[in-house]
Amino acid sequence: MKSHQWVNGEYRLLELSAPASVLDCQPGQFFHLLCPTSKLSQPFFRRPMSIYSFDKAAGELCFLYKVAGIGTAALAELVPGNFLNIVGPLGRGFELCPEWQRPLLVARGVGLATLAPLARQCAERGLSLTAICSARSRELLMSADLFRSYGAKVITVTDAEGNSGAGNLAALIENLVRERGIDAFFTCGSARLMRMLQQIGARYGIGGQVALEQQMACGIGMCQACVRPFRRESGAVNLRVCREGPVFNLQEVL
Amino acid sequence: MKSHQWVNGEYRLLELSAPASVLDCQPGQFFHLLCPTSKLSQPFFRRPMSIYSFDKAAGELCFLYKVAGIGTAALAELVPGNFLNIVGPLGRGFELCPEWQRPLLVARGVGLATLAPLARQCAERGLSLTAICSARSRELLMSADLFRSYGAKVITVTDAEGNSGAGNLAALIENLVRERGIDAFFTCGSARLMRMLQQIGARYGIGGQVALEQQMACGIGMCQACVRPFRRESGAVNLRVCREGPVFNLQEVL
Amino acid sequence: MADLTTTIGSLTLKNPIMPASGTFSEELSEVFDLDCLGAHVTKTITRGKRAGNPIPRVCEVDGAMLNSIGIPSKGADWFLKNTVPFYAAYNAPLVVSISANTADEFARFAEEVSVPGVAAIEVNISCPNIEDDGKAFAMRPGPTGEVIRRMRSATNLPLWAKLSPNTGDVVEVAQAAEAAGADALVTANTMLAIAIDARTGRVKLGNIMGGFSGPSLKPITLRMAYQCARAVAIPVIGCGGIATIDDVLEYLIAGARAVQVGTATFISPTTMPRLVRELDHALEARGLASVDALVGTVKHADEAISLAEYA
Amino acid sequence: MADLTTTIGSLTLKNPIMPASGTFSEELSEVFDLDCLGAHVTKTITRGKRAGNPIPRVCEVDGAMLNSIGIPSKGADWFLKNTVPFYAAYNAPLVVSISANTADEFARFAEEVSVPGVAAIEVNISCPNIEDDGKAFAMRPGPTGEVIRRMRSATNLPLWAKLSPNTGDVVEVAQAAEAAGADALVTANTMLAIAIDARTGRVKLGNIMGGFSGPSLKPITLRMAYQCARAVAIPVIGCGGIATIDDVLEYLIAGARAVQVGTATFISPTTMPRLVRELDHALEARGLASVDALVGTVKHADEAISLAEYA
Ligand SMILES: Cc1cc2nc3c(=O)[nH]c(=O)nc-3n(C[C@H](O)[C@H](O)[C@H](O)COP(=O)(O)OP(=O)(O)OC[C@H]3O[C@@H](n4cnc5c(N)ncnc54)[C@H](O)[C@@H]3O)c2cc1C
Ligand SMILES: Cc1cc2nc3c(=O)[nH]c(=O)nc-3n(C[C@H](O)[C@H](O)[C@H](O)COP(=O)(O)OP(=O)(O)OC[C@H]3O[C@@H](n4cnc5c(N)ncnc54)[C@H](O)[C@@H]3O)c2cc1C
Ligand SMILES: Cc1cc2nc3c(=O)[nH]c(=O)nc-3n(C[C@H](O)[C@H](O)[C@H](O)COP(=O)(O)O)c2cc1C
Ligand SMILES: Cc1cc2nc3c(=O)[nH]c(=O)nc-3n(C[C@H](O)[C@H](O)[C@H](O)COP(=O)(O)O)c2cc1C
Ligand code: FES
Ligand code: FES
Repeated sequence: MKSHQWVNGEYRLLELSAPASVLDCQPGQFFHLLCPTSKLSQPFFRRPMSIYSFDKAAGELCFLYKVAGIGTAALAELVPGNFLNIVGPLGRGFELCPEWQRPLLVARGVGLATLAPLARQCAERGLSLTAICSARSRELLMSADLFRSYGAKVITVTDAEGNSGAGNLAALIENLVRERGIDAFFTCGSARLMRMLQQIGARYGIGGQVALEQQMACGIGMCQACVRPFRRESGAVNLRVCREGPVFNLQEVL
Repeated sequence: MKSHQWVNGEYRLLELSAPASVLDCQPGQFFHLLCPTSKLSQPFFRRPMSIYSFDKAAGELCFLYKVAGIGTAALAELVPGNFLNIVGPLGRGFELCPEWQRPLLVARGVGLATLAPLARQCAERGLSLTAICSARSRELLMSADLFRSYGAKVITVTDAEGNSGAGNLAALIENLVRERGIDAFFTCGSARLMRMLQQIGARYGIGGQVALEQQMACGIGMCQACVRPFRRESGAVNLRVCREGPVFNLQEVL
Repeated sequence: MADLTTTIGSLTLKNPIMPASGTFSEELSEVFDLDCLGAHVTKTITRGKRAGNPIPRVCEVDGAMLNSIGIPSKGADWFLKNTVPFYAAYNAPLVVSISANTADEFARFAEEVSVPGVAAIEVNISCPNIEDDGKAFAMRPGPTGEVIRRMRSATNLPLWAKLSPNTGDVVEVAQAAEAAGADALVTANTMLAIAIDARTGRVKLGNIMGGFSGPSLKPITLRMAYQCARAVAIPVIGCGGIATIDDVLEYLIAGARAVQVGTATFISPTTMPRLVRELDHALEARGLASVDALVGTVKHADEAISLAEYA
Repeated sequence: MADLTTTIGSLTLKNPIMPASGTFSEELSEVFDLDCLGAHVTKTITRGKRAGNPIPRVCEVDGAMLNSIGIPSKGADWFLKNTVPFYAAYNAPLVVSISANTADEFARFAEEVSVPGVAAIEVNISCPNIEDDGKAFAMRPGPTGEVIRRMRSATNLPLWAKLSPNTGDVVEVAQAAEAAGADALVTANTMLAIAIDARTGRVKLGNIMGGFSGPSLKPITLRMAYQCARAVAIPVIGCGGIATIDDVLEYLIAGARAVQVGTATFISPTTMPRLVRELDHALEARGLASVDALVGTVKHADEAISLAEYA
């Protein structure tokens, strides 16, 4: 572990030195982290964490996380110099279809972490990027500046300011679709936002992807713990968030 | 924890600051220590440790121990400043009958730790003390100097020097009985030495006490885990090492 | 201060925290005032004297312990002359745990311990039934019902049947105990287990196999408490792996009206008084006025997204 | 290099380490070469398609986990067309775990999966028997014997009966499976348990109750392996809580001829290849030439000071 810092009152940034062999990552993929054990807490499972950033040349891998319970609380105890046992990269990340030129990223909470490497990839491909960052308060809007540094047009909304509600956002997004010609949606971190994008996407014929979460055990596809139902031609099917996901076709999510 | 040092290649001395409320101790009593937990080892039970020294005025309590398995290995990881959860003092310690004026202490291995506070008490009472300290090698003869500082005549024997065998020791002890008028035996740390002292004691009509060990769970007398059989007028009875002991009448041990 | 009382049949306990049989004794009175407990439960006694099992009698395993203490007992006389008078000094009701080899012996022994100062009898039916090839009574509904029925006609004291997690018929056994007149169920005793020292190849207990207890047992005995609370109308007393206030809350939520704390007292002798205090705080923090308000409030998982149906 | 081979009836395995059903799949081939294992055991399949249980399907508890995955299954056709060909690339024998609702269905399904490429059938009798009020077959000797007998006449493949820790009649069930023609026993499946979130009052699994597995289960399933190895002549395959080389050694010492690793693979996907390597070292360190030399060598505790006898 290289560094471990508070980004704000709730989120911590964990920076690891990692071997190049695990750094062929796709945005949206995740690692499975073995959290440390103490007398007071013995997290049993690994914990899945989206890749916040990775740099193969520099041998660097970062996670951005929120202390949600015993596993993440145990992670938060680690200090630079400690070792962390990780498995990954795992799962299927985002896929930027060549026809998507003006993507819109809509992220809330930890979703901001998951979408960060995608924003970077959009920037690298020279796409015209728009991002809506939603959070409870301004302080928790972590990646907005990062998104801006990738040349994104960033719109921030917060519960505190009262502009993160469904009505406001739907209007905002429909406006963006019409004015900026948005042609793909990417989202993570809120079921409500996902549903809204599904509807707007269906209405305007805009495709997209969503990164989902689900309670996991194995993280590599063996245990069938992490399934969710999806709409496919053949009817509803259960797919594994750890394997067929965590990134899925936005319109297929049931 | 105030300090934690290696005494030799096998034993460590652990010095605690302890509240006066737990420092009304008798030599031979023990504390029940809660060993720390890590990912690799989770000792479940507490571990019993004889009091090596205690000083109520100074608020100080010491243990001398050997790393025997996972619990003591976990103890050994503690560093000064850490807290240690202890229960005690527990059990019945040594009792110096007024008629015992020239006691002989025979200790081996960790038994040297258990007998140390007794030696001190003998010195405080002005008794003429003799001590035989037995160990595998000279390096492991921890308390010999301490015993000497209490004015004891100290005889050391070691396996390495080949003078710790049964034959040699029996002769030595019988000699001491005759020449120094030994009138009580105290022992700890070796079943072989205990048996020998039982025999010599029976032959010469010398009483004494032994501190025993037994696998414990509760340490305070509730679970009946730590019983051993003893000879009483009524016949054989099971007594709890943690409660009726750890110090017992030498001749009653079966 | 929330209302911590709970009723177990005709008995009202000042709080739902009590010790589990075999993990409690007079000696604990030196550590804290025993009157802070909801009840006192003795180590199981037999009518005659018994020595118990060979040592080693306990060993530790991952997050738990095994014991094969057996039932060393000083017999009925000693109990009546020493134990009952000792606990008479306390207000908390005294529950005596008893064991015997046949249903008939159970009944006669129950009669013998039905003396002033004893508030209830806990029936330890995890012991071998010599009339059923040595299978424990608690393994089957038939023998369980038989024991309780015979005891019911021999004493007026409340009877608490202590079930075993070793049976595959928990619900049937619980219902048999209820039908036979048990006033409460205790779920549960230890689970049969073994520990082997990989280095020496030796079993770690003198009696070879022993009973598994401690935090690792909780998911199993909590399940039994949940199953029983739904299957019978008499109160269920949860037992198994309780060490923290969350454990207590989980048993109450699952439907237990009281809980017994066993192994945890070995690790920390003040566990029970701590749990009594913490229970009060926990109820207040939830805005609950009483223990009753929490009992049996278990809710189903709400995430339950209905999954795709193949078949 | 010690001789790691072990024989399970007519099958010789290159080493005694194999996965437990439901904790292994083709995906693990991306982590290590599956041919380092003694055998491959599939997730239980049913003849028809099944969706499995509602989520959440897993949760963690102290030192262990619960699962209520259920048996999502893509059915027999998918198995024959996809799974069998996948494992054909490996030398390790393929063991297919199957489940059905009646003894007759078990037999017909056994016949259907008796194809080249399948080396043995593991019979998951922990599923409900619809002809016995939904009690699992593995709960009683009768239904267990019946299933195995019917399957025995339907296939020539070795049959491994996978026992359940939920029964109180382990030994009787084991003997019934042997008498009916089982070639080996697997001890054991998961133990029925529950987990409740003390904060929210919700059960943690979509299916309410689920199976307990992982290190905390070991003392129970190790005891079953010990009991069964003494009670039957057919090989016993240990399963339950194995994560370290000591765990493997303990099962072998208790009498198991091979072991299955389940939950540990979730925590560390490379557990099995590590155990194969460590087993070799452990045998050498003990001066043992083979796995066989360790199997069933359990010794009794030597401290056993005979205690005073009261009675
Ligand atoms: C693919 C994926 C990527 C993720 N990426 C991030 C990330 O980049 N940053 C971040 O802060 N969090 C991320 N999460 C969520 C993170 O894994 C959980 O917050 C974490 O596992 C909680 O562990 P805990 O021990 O702290 O909490 P627990 O005490 O285990 O539980 C706290 C709450 O979190 C829920 N939870 C536990 N495990 C999971 C899980 N695997 N998925 C969803 N909910 C869970 C519990 O049900 C409970 O409600 C991700 C989850 C998934 C599945
Ligand atoms: C009253 C009493 C006083 C003691 N005083 C001291 C002392 O002053 N210094 C010291 O170094 N040791 C002392 N011991 C022994 C010490 O308690 C054990 O060495 C320790 O518990 C081993 O723990 P472990 O986890 O390191 O070893 P484990 O891995 O638990 O076991 C290592 C070996 O020690 C044995 N053992 C474990 N617990 C006990 C126990 N309670 N009693 C006896 N043997 C046990 C095990 O059976 C095993 O053979 C005392 C024991 C008792 C009963
Ligand atoms: C050392 C020990 C002795 C026990 N003795 C008895 C007993 O005599 N009678 C009985 O019914 N249960 C006995 N039990 C079982 C406990 O009462 C309790 O049911 C079990 O330990 C589960 O609870 P726990 O996990 O809180 O310990 C004993 C348990 C232990 C650990
Ligand atoms: C997620 C999960 C799924 C399982 N699925 C099956 C199954 O389909 N069939 C079966 O016989 N056992 C199944 N089991 C039980 C395991 O095969 C094994 O018997 C049990 O987990 C104990 O071993 P362990 O402690 O090493 O995990 C499953 C276990 C887990 C944890
Ligand atoms: S977590 Fe095991 S299949 Fe996804
Ligand atoms: S350790 Fe419990 S009675 Fe001695």
